[in-house]
Amino acid sequence: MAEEGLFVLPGDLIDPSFIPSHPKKPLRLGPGLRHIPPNSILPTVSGQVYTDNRKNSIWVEYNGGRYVPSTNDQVIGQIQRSAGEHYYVNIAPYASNAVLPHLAFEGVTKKTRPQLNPGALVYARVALAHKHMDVELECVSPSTGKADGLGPLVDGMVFNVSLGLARRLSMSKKENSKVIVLDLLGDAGLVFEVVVGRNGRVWIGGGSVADTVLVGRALTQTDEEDHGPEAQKNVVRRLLSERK
Amino acid sequence: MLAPAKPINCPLASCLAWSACPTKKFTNCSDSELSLFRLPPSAPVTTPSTDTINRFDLYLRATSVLDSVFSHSPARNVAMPLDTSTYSMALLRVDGRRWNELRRLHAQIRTQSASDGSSYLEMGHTKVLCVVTGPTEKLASQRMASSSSSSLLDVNISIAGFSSVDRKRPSRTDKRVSEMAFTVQQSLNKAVHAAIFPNSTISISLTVLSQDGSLLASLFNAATLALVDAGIPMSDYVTACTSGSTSSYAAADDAADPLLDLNRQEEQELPFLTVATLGGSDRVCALVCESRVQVSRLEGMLAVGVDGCKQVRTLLDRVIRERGAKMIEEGAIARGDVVGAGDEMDTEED
Amino acid sequence: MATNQQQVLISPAELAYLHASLSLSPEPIRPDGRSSTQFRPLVAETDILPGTNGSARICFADGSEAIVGVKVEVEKTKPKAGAMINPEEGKEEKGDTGVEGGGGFDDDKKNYSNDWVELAVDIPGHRDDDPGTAFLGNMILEALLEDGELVKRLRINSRFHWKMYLDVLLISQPLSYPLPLLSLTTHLALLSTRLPCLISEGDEDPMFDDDWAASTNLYPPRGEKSKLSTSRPPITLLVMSVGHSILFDPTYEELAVADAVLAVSVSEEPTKPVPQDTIATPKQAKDRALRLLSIRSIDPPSRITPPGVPNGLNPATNGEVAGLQPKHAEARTAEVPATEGVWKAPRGGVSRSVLSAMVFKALEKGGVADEVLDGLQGVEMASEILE
Amino acid sequence: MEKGTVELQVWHQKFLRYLACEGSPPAPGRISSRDPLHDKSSSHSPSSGASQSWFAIGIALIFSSFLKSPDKLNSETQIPLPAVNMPREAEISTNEKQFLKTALTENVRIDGRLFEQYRPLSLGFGEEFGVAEVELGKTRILAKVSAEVTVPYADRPFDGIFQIVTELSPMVSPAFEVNRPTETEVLLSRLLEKTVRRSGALDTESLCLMAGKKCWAVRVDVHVLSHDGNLVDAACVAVVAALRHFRKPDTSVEGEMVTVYTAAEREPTPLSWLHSPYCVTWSFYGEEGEMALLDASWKEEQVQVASFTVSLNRHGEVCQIAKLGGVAVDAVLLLKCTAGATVEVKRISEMVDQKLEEDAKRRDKGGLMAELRAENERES
Repeated sequence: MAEEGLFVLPGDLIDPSFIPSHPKKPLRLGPGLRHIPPNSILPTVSGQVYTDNRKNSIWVEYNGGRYVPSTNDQVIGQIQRSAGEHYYVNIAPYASNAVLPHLAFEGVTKKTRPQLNPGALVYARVALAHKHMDVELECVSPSTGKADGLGPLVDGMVFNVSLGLARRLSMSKKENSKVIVLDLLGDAGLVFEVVVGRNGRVWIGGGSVADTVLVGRALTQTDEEDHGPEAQKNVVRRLLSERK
Repeated sequence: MLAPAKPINCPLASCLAWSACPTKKFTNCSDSELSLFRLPPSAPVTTPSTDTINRFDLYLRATSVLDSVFSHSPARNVAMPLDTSTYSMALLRVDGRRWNELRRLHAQIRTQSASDGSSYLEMGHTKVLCVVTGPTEKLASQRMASSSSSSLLDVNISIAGFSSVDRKRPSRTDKRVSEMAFTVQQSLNKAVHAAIFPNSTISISLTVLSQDGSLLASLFNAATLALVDAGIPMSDYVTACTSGSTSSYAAADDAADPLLDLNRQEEQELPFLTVATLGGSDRVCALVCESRVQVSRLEGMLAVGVDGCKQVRTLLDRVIRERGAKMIEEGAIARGDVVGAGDEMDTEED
Repeated sequence: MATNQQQVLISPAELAYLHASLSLSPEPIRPDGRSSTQFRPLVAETDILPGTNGSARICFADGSEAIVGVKVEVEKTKPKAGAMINPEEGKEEKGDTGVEGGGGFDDDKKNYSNDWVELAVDIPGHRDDDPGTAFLGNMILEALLEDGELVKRLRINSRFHWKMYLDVLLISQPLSYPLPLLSLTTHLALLSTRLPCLISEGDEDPMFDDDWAASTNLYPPRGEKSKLSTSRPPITLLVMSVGHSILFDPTYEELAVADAVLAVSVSEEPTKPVPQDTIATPKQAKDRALRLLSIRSIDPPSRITPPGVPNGLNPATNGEVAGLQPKHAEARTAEVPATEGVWKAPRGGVSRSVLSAMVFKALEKGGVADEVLDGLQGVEMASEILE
Repeated sequence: MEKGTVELQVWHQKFLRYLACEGSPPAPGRISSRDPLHDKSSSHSPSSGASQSWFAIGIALIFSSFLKSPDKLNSETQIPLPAVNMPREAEISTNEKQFLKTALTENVRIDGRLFEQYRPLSLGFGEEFGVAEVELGKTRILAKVSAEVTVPYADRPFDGIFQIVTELSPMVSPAFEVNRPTETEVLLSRLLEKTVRRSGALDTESLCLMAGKKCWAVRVDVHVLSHDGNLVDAACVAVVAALRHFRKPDTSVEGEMVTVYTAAEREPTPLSWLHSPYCVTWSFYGEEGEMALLDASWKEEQVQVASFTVSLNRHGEVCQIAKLGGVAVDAVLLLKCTAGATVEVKRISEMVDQKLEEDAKRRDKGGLMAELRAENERES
């Protein structure tokens, strides 16, 4: 279970007592932290320090900035062009394109591969993220050969949210008790599907146009105004009343 | 609607002796080659002398006086045909035209053999040459630059230094010119069936040889003609003209006259706008106004402008048909080839 | 050849054929069947734009088209000290003084300046500060200013002069090197240029006759009485050589195999002003003496053409001479001895004898330059008759 | 690294070794057109003599930049620019385009606005005179006015100089480059120019201090801080508000002498302002552009088929109209939009007037009154 902690600025010293110390497991540093040998750990961004004693890990939760891909992130990308054996996919504005092999979809052969035109959206996992190489994506699990929900996204609308909200949305309910807007809307009887990309893009579809817009507005408002659970309830209530 | 759309040479212009320009051919040039430009012998456009300006003011005054008299006559209504028999000479414009008359519009297509399409167009003393090259494959550099806009057309306007009364050094970075190029490009882009030419570019280069008002409109008309000549499929002609109003922006006189096809002198004095419509319909591709005018004036000006575009379309259509007929006569194209095209155009007109 | 930077789209086999047929002696075979000194037909007209002081339009047979407009403005002459004086110009003045015979012009002879003429070239698709465009403009201007005759004509009095703006527009895409087209059009435009008639006298502020009909020609037609010498504006011709053949008015295909290309600027030697009482006969034009103003060598596009591959080295033909192939894997780019019928881009220079032959042929009496000048003068005369 | 560079780098290493008296002078290699992938090993391997090779790379880079000029290389050896290096304007996906279009046919805008509804418009002023910041939804514009005394243009000696400078810096989006105006920038600056300058909103004759010799040059710098559609309307409000907020130093002219007073010496004076024009932009959607939306956001702008900007002042005078191409729209609809714009302009106009008044009140707190009181005290 993650533990929420103090707020840090880049270069702040982190109290050593706060750093988890597991007898066997090595300490895992998450995003926003840097190890300066021999034994100091400094934050490189401003945000809240989170720790997980079970996994013996520590990271900084921050909101904003641009998306930096890391392996196993699930992202929503936009096809730019197709060349050779790959699609070139945009996963963050103004960043260089990621590469998605034509055959990295569930159960495809050269003949049955999906034909994606420039501008199409895909939900993909980051397979390789290395700062000296192009980011590689895949829409299939290499071990099981199953798509696990990854693949091209049809219709729907994309809303841009902050990276922090995208992260919190993709957490399990247990870990994330603060963003309840989607649950509230679901409870209210709206029908919609949500796909959250860690790169700050949320795809909403499946329902009527009006409902999709409503969900999108609720999310973006929650994000922009940084609403707590109570405020989120208000937002949802107001939007639902507008709907009627 | 308006009286028959017929080009009416303004009296001033018809006073001049219009003679074929001397052409001397070398060696074995065929005799059928005729001069491109049918222009009057050198009569330089001069700055309006104080004399003419005074006359212009007088005309304005005369109009405003007469307006009160005629304001209830049906002739004042934009949409009504003009009863020419009772038209007062006092209402004539500086160059002798009536309010709804176009200047002499002379146009030619296929003026240059090396290009895919070309045209030469005169609206009064405004003279524009247009050359179309393409469709050609998009160059790598163009593909990079315009991937987002993915425009089929590429419009270039060069205004010759000698085109205006005072010689002006042509400048590459003139924002006014690039705005005009953008306007022409964006308007024609929607009229051309761009989907037929993926990943291609059609370059339209326009050269302004002489300026006497209605510049943007002339650019539109010349580009349309050249595109037709180049055989680029379009949904219809994009034609343009200017319309103005005799009221200054401050004056709230309701009786002010709309005017059609302004010349340079009128453009300097009066508020005006440029309208481009698609195929002589009421649908406006481009509408550009750069002068101050009462918002109530707008409706009248727009109505006159749209109507002028219809007249211009008829004129351009005639130019193309005449040229087509001539080409059949000369055997440049087989009759069968054009019958289909002609039919298509007929149906469009209906 | 900067304005023709596009790759030559002719295959090595065609290039080889062209080169072989053009270098035949004594008379080369040109693709369009012309003789080596023959000009292609062209359409020319003058006085096309009433808004200018002089204008001309020429269409070449290949479809390229140019329009030149001339505008003049009155400008105050900078005082003597500040004026740029061309040394050669000074020399020529001395030679001319005797001829002009005290027409009241001698006082500020040296006050002429080359800044009085401004020339702008506009090539579609090229920026005006493109080196190719600037080079073209300078070559035309250089020839115009070389003999100093043009600026002399722009003088009004010791305090004022005409500032001349020449706008040279290429209307079509540059198909082949547009220099001769632009130069001939400029020549015609200058011949048709008219200046308002001066009615003020001496050094007072200039006053002009409003009547355009009273205007005078910048270059008075032959046979008209004039104080100025009978010089004409220069023309620039493109001459190319292939082997020992010398070709005029080369086409795009011919330029693609040129060994050397020269831009030769030629003008008429000014004859003595026509005496006041005798009326010149048109025959006099035939007696013109030509003089050379400038020569520029132009880098032909042939130098960047792709080389042909001899059959013996070509894997596609299974290498008839099998022995050569394995050794020369890089033979496509390597220097191989010239093989008959295989195209190889020209390297190195051209012999002096060929160069001088090119220039002489251009200047020959009754040669190409003569013929072109005659033709252009015909255009000018025709326009006057019709007026 | 470019192919040519690799070759040169190797050559330079050899050359440096030669300078250090090892072996014979190398022959400069011809630039080959080999596939760069095959050269990867040589370009990435930190070859012997690390310090030397860095130096060599430095030189090689300089050389390669010369060699890359197109005149020197024919197209065979020209290397296409890698596409990834160019910052590109973000594009909207096909899903979003489709959704926006269907939503509009169902009368829904993605931010829940009505078709003829503006986003909330807010206007703030800086501490200094002549600084205005406008927020229209997420679009933010800052305008700053400055003035200096200069020589007027020779052809208009009785006019001051008035300039509006727009710059879309890479701050808005990396796709904008400094000193290379994009289409958006050209259109924005032309529209502002036509709306504010050409319509004579500022009396330029009042900027003249001494005919032909001295005048005020007023310059408005428009900075786009963030771009979420409808730059024109927001920028126009910012420019007009900043100019009306601006106070230029007071001056006096005695003979040939112009004295410029500091704010402490004399109260700065406002510009001579004639009328306040505002832009209203409509976007059209649908096959024939039959749907008109006011104040489109960036995403909406990406799917519009035509746009129509009309500039008006509250007296109902049109200062400028620009429908620069796009799908042909019915003339009657354009007239309706113009009529709608007049209402909108009145609203904006009132808002700006009110904000200016509020700001004046805030600044005036005790201003004049305090001064008067001070004088009274001295007198008594």
